[in-house]
Amino acid sequence: MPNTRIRVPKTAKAGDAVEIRAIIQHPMENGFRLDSQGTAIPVEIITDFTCTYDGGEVFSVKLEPGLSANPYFSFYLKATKSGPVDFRWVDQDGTITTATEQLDVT
Amino acid sequence: MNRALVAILACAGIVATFAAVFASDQVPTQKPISGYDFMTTEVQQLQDDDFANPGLLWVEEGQTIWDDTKVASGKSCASCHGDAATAMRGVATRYPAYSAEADHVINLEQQINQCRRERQGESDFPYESEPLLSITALVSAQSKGLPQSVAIVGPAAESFERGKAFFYQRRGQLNLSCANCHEQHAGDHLRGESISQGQVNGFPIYRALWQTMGSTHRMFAWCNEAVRAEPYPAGSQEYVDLELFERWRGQVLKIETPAVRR
Amino acid sequence: MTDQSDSANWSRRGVLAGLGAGVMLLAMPVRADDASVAQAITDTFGHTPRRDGKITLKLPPLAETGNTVPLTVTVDSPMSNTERVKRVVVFANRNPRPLIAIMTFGPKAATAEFSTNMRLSGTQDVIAMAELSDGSVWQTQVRVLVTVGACDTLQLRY
Amino acid sequence: MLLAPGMALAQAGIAQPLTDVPGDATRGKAVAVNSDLGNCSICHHIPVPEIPDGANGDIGPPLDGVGSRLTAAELRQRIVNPTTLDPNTLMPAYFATEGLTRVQTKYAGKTILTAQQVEDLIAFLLTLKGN
Repeated sequence: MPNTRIRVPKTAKAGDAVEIRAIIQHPMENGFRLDSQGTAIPVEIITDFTCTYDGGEVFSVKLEPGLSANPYFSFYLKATKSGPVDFRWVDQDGTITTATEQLDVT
Repeated sequence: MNRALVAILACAGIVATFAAVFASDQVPTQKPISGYDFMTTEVQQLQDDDFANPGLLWVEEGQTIWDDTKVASGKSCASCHGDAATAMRGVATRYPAYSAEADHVINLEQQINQCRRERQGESDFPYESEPLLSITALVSAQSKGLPQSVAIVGPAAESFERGKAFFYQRRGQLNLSCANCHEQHAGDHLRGESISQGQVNGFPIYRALWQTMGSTHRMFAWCNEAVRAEPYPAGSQEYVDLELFERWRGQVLKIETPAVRR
Repeated sequence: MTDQSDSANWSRRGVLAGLGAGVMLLAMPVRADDASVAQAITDTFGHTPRRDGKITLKLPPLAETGNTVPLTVTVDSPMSNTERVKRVVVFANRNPRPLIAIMTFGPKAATAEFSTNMRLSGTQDVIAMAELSDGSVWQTQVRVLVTVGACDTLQLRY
Repeated sequence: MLLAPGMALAQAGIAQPLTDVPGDATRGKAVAVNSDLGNCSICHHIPVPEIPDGANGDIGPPLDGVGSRLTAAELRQRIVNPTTLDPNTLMPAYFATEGLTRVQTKYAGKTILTAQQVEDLIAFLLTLKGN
């Protein structure tokens, strides 16, 4: 499973806009690079990223090869109640990578 | 230094002492400046971001390797060394260094592989492989903020002199030495791109051009090919010698691993 | 050498203010000036009329390699239950594949803002379009100068 | 005097063209700009719209007006092998193969430019007039 890093604050006040950050180790091979034999390396990318919390979606992305290697996103979640913030990445080969972090809302 | 004087001193039987003094009296020809200072603001910010710096993914992978007991000896790096954060603090500042076991100067990657062979009963991680980059990044990152301080005297002196000669040797179809660009023209521009001093205090680096981590030796090979010179293999003694000279040349610069470069 | 100390905070407004200083990033009228980006936009938004505004695009004025270009998009929206940004789509008009990514803001999003890193194959316009909950589509674009690296002919091999 | 041969050469340059076909300035411009060929803009400013300001190097002197400063013979010498003028110059020899160290195999024994490319480049540089 690829390495991921996520950042969710430990605590937040209800109603706060909370910054969320996520990164996954992935080459996002764009199909335009050549190997040492001069052959194009096929496209190999993460296609989907989703962040969910408190029964709903926060932010999701349909990724294309135009995003950089090791795709990174930051965005803002609206804190409503304590619970897990869940992250999910889908590789084009179907591999699913997940991560989760607890957010305590006071 | 007067060659005749060297000969006389050698005849007097104090050559070893003299060599040590001679080497340690050397000073870099210019004030060292980190590659960081030649980068655009965006690149600097990516390096400084303790979350988004992509090199940290390799550092974290390195931590997994550090703790991995699934090796022939059953002993992880941590089994002998303990916590990397304390045990490895300052270690990267001293490499490349003379190894009595190898009887020549080796770099950090080679020291790690030596440990792997002798303590873990495993074969080497191949040069430039993800695990070697990761564990090297982890160990180097523990010295972040500490100045490079390699020894160039005693048994390392010959390696240092070879590395220095390499740095000043013109090579390739374009007939350029490292020094031609990185010493004589640091701060000037090749096309739109500023030329750095070619300092190595941030390696392994996350290089935007490569879109991944790379070692000093990958960078040396890349530069050699840029001047259309036949590169040496990663891990070759030529590049270890050059790395030693480079680390000494940037002696006061602080380790930045994992640095981000364009 | 251009002073890039403010580049990370470069906004459309900053760009316009900076023009007199000879900065190499230009805000220009939106124009889908080539067939593939026009097609990509139509594929995503159909023929919904698009209006300029509401979006702030932060990009560096100059990127030394196009491989990691930081991008922040902010859409002016209260993000209330009734007035929201549904999605933001980013294009680069000269990339071989102009569609960069489609971002969707769910009910738990606090603001219509995100940051990521994108690839640019050369100097070109980055276009962001936002579709709001009322169905309207807004757009903004900025030009980014991508300098060619000194030894770029090695790029494929390495 | 040691410098005499070099100085004489500096004054004379290389008068004899390298080919029978006269240089073509249009092709020469491509040689100057293309990074796989002359790649002149890596070190020099070239006043052509293809290279925006800030995208050229500043290691060597600007080539603006070089066609008014130097003759074809002088340009030819500087392109063929500038070390005949200044042994310490950083500028590569574009039409010489001697005295090089550890040239990459695929370039070994080859010149950076062909004789015709050198002539084309000279024709282009001579169009850069002015002060």
